[in-house]
Amino acid sequence: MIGPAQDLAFSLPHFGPELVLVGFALSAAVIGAWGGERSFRPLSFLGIVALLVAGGWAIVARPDAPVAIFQGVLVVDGVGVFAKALIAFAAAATLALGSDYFGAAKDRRFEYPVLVVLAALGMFVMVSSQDLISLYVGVELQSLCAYVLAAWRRDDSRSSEAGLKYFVLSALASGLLLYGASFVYGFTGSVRFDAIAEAVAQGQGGVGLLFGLVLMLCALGFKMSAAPFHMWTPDVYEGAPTPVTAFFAAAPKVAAVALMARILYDPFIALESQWLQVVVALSAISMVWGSFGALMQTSLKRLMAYSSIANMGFALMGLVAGADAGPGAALIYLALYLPATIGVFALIMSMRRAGEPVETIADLAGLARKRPWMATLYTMLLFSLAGIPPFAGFIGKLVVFQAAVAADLAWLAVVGGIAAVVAAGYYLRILASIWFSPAAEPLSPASSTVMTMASAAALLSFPILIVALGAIERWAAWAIARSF
Amino acid sequence: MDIGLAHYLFVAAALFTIGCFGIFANAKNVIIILMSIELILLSVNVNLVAFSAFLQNIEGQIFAMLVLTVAAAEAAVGLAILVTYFRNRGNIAVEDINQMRG
Amino acid sequence: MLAIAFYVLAAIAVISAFAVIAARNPVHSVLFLILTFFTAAGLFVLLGAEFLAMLLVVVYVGAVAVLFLFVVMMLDVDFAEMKKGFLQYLPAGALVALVLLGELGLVAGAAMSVPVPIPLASDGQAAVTNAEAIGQVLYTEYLLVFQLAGLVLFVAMIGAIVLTLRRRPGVKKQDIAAQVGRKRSEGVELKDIRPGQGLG
Amino acid sequence: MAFSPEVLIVLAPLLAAAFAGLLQKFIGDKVAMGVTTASVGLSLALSWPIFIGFVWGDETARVIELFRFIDVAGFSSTWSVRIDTLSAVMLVVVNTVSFLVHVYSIGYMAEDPHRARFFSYLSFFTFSMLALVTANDFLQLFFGWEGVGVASYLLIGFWFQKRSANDAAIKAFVTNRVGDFGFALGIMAIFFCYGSIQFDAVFEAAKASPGMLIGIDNFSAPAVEVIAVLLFIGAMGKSAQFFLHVWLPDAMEGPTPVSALIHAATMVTAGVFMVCRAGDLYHLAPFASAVVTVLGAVTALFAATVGLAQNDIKRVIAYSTCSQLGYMFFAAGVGAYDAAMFHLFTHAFFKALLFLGAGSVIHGMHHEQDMRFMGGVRKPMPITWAMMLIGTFALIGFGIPHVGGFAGFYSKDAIIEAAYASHAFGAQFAFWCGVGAALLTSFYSWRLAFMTFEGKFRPNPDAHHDDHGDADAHHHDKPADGAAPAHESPWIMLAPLFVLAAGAIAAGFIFYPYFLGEHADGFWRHVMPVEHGHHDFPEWVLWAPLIVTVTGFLFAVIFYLWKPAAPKAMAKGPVWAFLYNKWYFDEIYDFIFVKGARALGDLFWKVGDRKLIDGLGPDGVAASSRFVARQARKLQTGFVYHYSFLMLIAAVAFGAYAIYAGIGGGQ
Amino acid sequence: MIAQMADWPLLTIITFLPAAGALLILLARSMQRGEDAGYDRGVRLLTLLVTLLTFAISLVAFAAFDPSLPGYQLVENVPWAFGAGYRMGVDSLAMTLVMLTTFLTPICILASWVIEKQVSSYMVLFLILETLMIGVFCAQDIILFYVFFEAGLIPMFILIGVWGGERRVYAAFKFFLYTLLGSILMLVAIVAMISIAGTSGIPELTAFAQQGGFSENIQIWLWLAFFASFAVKMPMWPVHTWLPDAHVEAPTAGSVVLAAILLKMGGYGFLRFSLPMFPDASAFFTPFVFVLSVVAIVWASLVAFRQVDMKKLIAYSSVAHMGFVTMGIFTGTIQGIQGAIFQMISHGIISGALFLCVGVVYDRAHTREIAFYGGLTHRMPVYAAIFLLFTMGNVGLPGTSGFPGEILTMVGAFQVNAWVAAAACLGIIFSAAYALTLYRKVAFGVIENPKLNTMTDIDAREWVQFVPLIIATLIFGFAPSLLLDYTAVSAQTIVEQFGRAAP
Repeated sequence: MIGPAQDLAFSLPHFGPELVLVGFALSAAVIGAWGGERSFRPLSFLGIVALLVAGGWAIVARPDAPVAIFQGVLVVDGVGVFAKALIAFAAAATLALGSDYFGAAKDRRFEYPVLVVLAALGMFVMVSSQDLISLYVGVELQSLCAYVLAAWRRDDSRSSEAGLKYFVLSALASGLLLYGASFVYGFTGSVRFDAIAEAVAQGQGGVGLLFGLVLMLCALGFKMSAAPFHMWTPDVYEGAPTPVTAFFAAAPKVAAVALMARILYDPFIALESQWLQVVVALSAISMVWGSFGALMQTSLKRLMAYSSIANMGFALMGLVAGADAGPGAALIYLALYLPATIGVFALIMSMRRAGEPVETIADLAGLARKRPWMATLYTMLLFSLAGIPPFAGFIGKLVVFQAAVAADLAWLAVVGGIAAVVAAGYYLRILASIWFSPAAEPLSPASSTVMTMASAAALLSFPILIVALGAIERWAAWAIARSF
Repeated sequence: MDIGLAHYLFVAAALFTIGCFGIFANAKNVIIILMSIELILLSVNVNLVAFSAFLQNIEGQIFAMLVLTVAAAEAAVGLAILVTYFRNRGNIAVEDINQMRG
Repeated sequence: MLAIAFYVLAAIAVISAFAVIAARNPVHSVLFLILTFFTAAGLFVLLGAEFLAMLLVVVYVGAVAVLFLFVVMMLDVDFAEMKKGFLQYLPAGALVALVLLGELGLVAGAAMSVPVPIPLASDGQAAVTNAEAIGQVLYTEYLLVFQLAGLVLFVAMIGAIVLTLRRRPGVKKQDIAAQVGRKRSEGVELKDIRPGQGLG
Repeated sequence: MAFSPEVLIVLAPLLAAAFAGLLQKFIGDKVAMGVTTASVGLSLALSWPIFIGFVWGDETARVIELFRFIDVAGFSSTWSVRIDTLSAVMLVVVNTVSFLVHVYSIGYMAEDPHRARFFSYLSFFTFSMLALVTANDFLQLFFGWEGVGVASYLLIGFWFQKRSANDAAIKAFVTNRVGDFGFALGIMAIFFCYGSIQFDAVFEAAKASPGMLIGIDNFSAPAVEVIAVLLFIGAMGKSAQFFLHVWLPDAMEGPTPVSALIHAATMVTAGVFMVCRAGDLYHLAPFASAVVTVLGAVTALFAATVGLAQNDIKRVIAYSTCSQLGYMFFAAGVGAYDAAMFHLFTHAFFKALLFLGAGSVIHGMHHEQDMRFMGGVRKPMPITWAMMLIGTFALIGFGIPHVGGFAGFYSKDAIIEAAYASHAFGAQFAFWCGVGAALLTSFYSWRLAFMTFEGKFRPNPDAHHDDHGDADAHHHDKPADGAAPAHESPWIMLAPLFVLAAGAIAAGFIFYPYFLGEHADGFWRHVMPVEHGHHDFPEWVLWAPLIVTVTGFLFAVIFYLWKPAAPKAMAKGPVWAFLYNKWYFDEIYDFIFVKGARALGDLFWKVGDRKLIDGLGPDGVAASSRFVARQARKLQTGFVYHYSFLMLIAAVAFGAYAIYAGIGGGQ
Repeated sequence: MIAQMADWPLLTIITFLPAAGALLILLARSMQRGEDAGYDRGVRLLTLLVTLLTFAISLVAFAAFDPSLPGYQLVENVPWAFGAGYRMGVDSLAMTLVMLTTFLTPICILASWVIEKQVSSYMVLFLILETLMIGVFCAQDIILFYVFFEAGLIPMFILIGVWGGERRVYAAFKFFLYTLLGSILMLVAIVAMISIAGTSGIPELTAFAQQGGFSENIQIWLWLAFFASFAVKMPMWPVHTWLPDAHVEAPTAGSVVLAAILLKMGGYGFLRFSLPMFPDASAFFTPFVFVLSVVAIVWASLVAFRQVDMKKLIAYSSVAHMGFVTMGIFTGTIQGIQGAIFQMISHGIISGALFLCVGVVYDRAHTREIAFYGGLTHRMPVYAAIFLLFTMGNVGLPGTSGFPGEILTMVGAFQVNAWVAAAACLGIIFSAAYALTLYRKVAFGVIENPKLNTMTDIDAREWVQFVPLIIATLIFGFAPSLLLDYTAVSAQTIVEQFGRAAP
């Protein structure tokens, strides 16, 4: 083993993206303390830059083979790079939305970019952790930021309630994670993934190990809001400020899915036949529950919450296909899901009538006539979420179906298909309101930020760019090939 | 009868169960829930330390230390959220935290 | 002897833990929580983890529990009665709790077969103290995690501040910098008063 | 595509119909009438030489093929004009009657605002009929078959503002479709059995393997019998045979020239033509032939009984048509295809004559069709009366054995004799039916003549003016001597009557030798499987028709000239009501089929589609989805403890699975 | 010129030209400020031009296509992602349906001239719909096929929902979700097929299946999944109930497209996938399909008989006619399949024309209730004549294009099971009953409703939209061989593919 100093020198360059984020967070805290509200927008902008730099750095500096850093506590590999890029992208979008939203709401607290960036850092650590301890710290770093963000509007009782609920339930989930991790540690004798993998491969651990793993999976299920650990999702999505909701709907899910993929296919690959059932169950329950739960919603944010639950079910379906295809399918699904969901939240965020934010489906009535372009964006994004071709979401569905079929779980794909039909039902309800209903009181015009982002998201979910999907596919394949 | 690893694990299990029970069978106020969470984390620590000791592996204790740290941070944030909530609603009765549902 | 100590500590820990959630007065709950921590620290000592035991007492009893107590006092919560719907829900909850306990117990029982020698650290003549051992690993292998834990606390700090600190518009505060930096133009206004019209 | 005069025969009416129909707005009625009439005249002029060539000359059977209609792996049909004796006979019948009806209609429809449309339809009908008779395969036959059906539909419903006309048109079409159901299946069976639908190929194949069986599941039957019966179902529909006759009387809602052309002389005989055309098949199918015989005989008698009781002048003639078609069928059924064709030939003349005469009466009587409100028409309309008289004589087949008579005499007696002579199943039954029907025919024919032309005029108590009767144009003061307030028809209407009357008188004895007599073999050129041997019949068989005819005449005289009160008394009896209501066929059919279809449609729609399929299917699923969704929402109570409880339950459940799998249960 | 054009990627051009037009309109709209009637007229004209141009280019493709050769022609192949390729190509079956689509779309645009509300959105959606419809028939990659197949739901959903009648929302949802449910099962099957065969090219899959690549057990499942999709799309009994609702509520052109082209995707699917790829399963399920087809014919005809809404009546008659198609397809005989193809084309023309006929009076009186009308011949003689022609076509009268399809499918069915043919043959009775009753109630009789006195006969635009359909109906009625010969090789190929694997 190399000494701490050499290790540090070796590791830090590979830790560049994270360092960028840390650097931003610390300096922003200082600047913000000095500048107060005035620094909100500049810091938001800087945060976006930092996140994009971090994401870009991760991609540019991607290694050809997994590189263990910090004494093997973290690893830099394909899945990690892929996930980091997505997380950075999502977080940057959140910052852009937040800058717009809180700027308009005269709630310009500079801590917002700091917390978002630190949450992203936590996720970066999550997705590259090779050790139960770093995993836990990463999870908690992003969770703590998330609690605060959920309760961000401290004068709004709904926001506080969202924060409280999220906190309590997430803490319970953390408890499960830790309890499970302690069993894993106890029954394999190490917190290191490589050591765990060795022990698992030798058949150590038995019931305790599996039990620990399942508890950890439950906790990760909670983080990605997979049913039946999803109950917090609708309430928190509804209560949290919309940009934060967009953040919740995007980045932590990538992190949780990537982390789950890593855990399952790296240390616990030998237990595949056992944990597969759990993942399948999570997937099936999520798809069905998410679809039915959303059907009768009137609030767009709650509806999107259920939609994200169902979509996580699909992502989990991707995970079942074995190490060659599974993580790739799930990641591709998320990569395609991410822009659409952020785009929709951007549009939801922009919904104001006479200055007051509104968020029910009925508020969209007649949008097609008043704001045809916005209606078109909604249409494209929602159909993408529903997985209707030619939009990108369809490719996601296709990929995870392929994964399920490859794993001889065609019935799961059928369940997913039926859930997708139900899900289409509620997406159509939104679209029906937009297109078919007579015009309600017109909404205030959306800001250019929102429109730009939603348009970009729609373009990303649009068929012409699907040609670029070849790139995504190759990239995902690359990511898998250079992991584990 | 010697005190073995399992004994400690049983204690941890009891604490964990009580913590969980405290969360979902609590009708009074949210502070109790926060305390239940602390109990759960404590049970985890007992587990980790016990394993660490019996495995002769210091990693468990490091893990437990970090859990302690994070638990403190969680407590701080949790109480901060609770305070905000109390300011908005004037009480912290668990039954009243259902403004959003459905 | 150790066994007796273990059983006593364990019993107190579990009972007081139950009291935490059963007590009607939240202040009592906090006190029971402190008791639980103390006994747990005792268990740690039995396991040879003196440093953690101390940490538990210092951090939890010294900081967290006091924080709890402080919040309980500050929020001045009334002692809510159990509601009716709750009682009929309790058996199901208890059942699930029991099943959970059973499962955990089963798994803990599985630990009996763990093929690891079971020396207690306090029995052995360890070359280094517990705190040293932790330090050696913590500052080398887990340096990064240690730093990240710092960030976690940083987040907690920011979070607590951002959620609770606010400037109320009605409260007057002394701002020394503003007092010192006061300029003449802000304090004195010259008015040209015409005869017979007054200052109106 | 080979073009020749024969092709022009068929196409000329089509072109004229299209011209008149499409451009009626621009060319005006006169041009439309002229063009269509001229086109049919052209066809007529081209078809007579062919017929004469077959009768006296040395015309040969031939087929002119135009272009492919359908050709799918043996199921091939080519648009063609097949010229042989059979089609030549039909060509002259169709073209002659059609031309005369065109001419007649110029007068009859003179006041109709939609004359151009009418003539277009007439020409279109002519085209379809010509396509039918010149078909060289079953599919073109079917084309013509359906084409005449639709033309008939259009013409029956020509006065489209009349609800009854529309209903009658639909009834005609749908009833015909019932027959087509059989016909179409017959075509399918033919192709299935013989691999072709070309006439010659099919007949060759049928002759080559007469014992072929057609098997459906566990049931098998001689193929040719099945085919023949199916084809006959088609013929039943088109030729208004028993069970499927109900549309023909109602079809009298159409303008009278239409009745003459379509529902007397040509279209309704298509069934007979088809059976004769497929004579090679029926020849091999004794069972099917027996079916034809019996049904034909029953129709002959049945229609005659109903004809006794009708008051509408056209309906009487319609039932007589039905009855005469019965004769033709049982002739074909007993194998006397030549007799059937001959009767078809003669019948065309005298039945068209009768109809056009009746039309003349109706025209003269300002669209009064009910014979109870006629009487005494002879005086104002002497020419019409004379023509009708000729028609009546021809219809009842008046003639003296070994001497001669009207056209009907030759053909009808030949049929009755053929039935008597045949040893086929049902032939004797047919013979007696034929004789009985002859009696009734005579009676109702004279009844018609007497009620219309003789006696005193009986005005309609609640006289209404038909929409097309222009009340102001003709004001006749009621003549004092009891004659009807009618006027003779214009010459353009009478001229066709003369031609037809000539046919009704002379067609029989001129063409008897060729159709049935000594020149028959040369004439038919073996287009149908008939042996023209000479039979010796007992004298009574030869005389029986004459005797019953005279008897019928006497009865008619007694009832309608001497004792007019007697029929009125009889009209109150149940037998009369039974006959008057046409054996209650319409009521029964209405109850079973029309109401049944409605009820079934409602059942399928309101119960099947709405309640069952939609209720259990999309709507039900949607409703239950919404229900499930609402329940799911109720689970989302908003309470933290519920959420955490559920999380723990799930964790416990997964944990239980882990323990189960961990101890080896999952392996 | 044409010879040169044959080398172009014609199918891609035909497919995406309408979409390009849509893009153009969208761009123009983003320049547009405020309401302007001239702008709407420009959009209409542009759309018409684009669709006409598409038709013209499809004629070039038609000329470049040699129907006497088996296999696919005008093939284009570009690699894509996820194992799928962008592959286009047509055989004569697909070419025919492409022609039908490009032929009917300009007529639909003409029929949409009366649309006043959100014109540019309407035209954009219609153009996109055309792209997707053509794409379905051209796609040579099964995933690409699916993309086009399902994407067509989107514009149709909005077209029904925005420009439809009173219950349009219900109808749009029913249409979308019903067909989606069917097709999503097909998607699972497609994925399974690709995973078994290792290719997503339709010709390769067919070849793989022909070599016995799919075991009979698997075929059964795959067949059922495909059936779920195509049966709903056709629609077959008992999954037909979305059709009357969708038809009734859709705007005129929407109904036309729905009846004329979208329904054909089901039949196309059966011919392209079910028969060649799962021959054993198809043979196994033939009796099942026969029963459903016959029930559809009888049931839908009787239900049509009782309808009070013109469009609903025609919709039910479509169900009955599609029953002939499914019956013909699954006979596996050359007559049956040729008849089915012919019936699809003919039904496209005739039912499309009938919906246009309904549209004509709907535009004037704004109701589709049969009882409202009566005696239209007095006011609208030309209209009545045209309506009559298409009614007769609907009845399956020889001489119109409605006849050859019906008779051929029945001839085909007779060879397999005479009872099926006999039962289907009942349809020719019922169709006469309901179609003529409708016609009588609408066109005949006297005008009793005073509101009808102001009805005017069809105008020049309506003339233009009917004339091509009249010509097509009559040409295919008198010379069906033109079409039958064209599709003969394709049909023969399918028969062989079906027959080779069948015992």
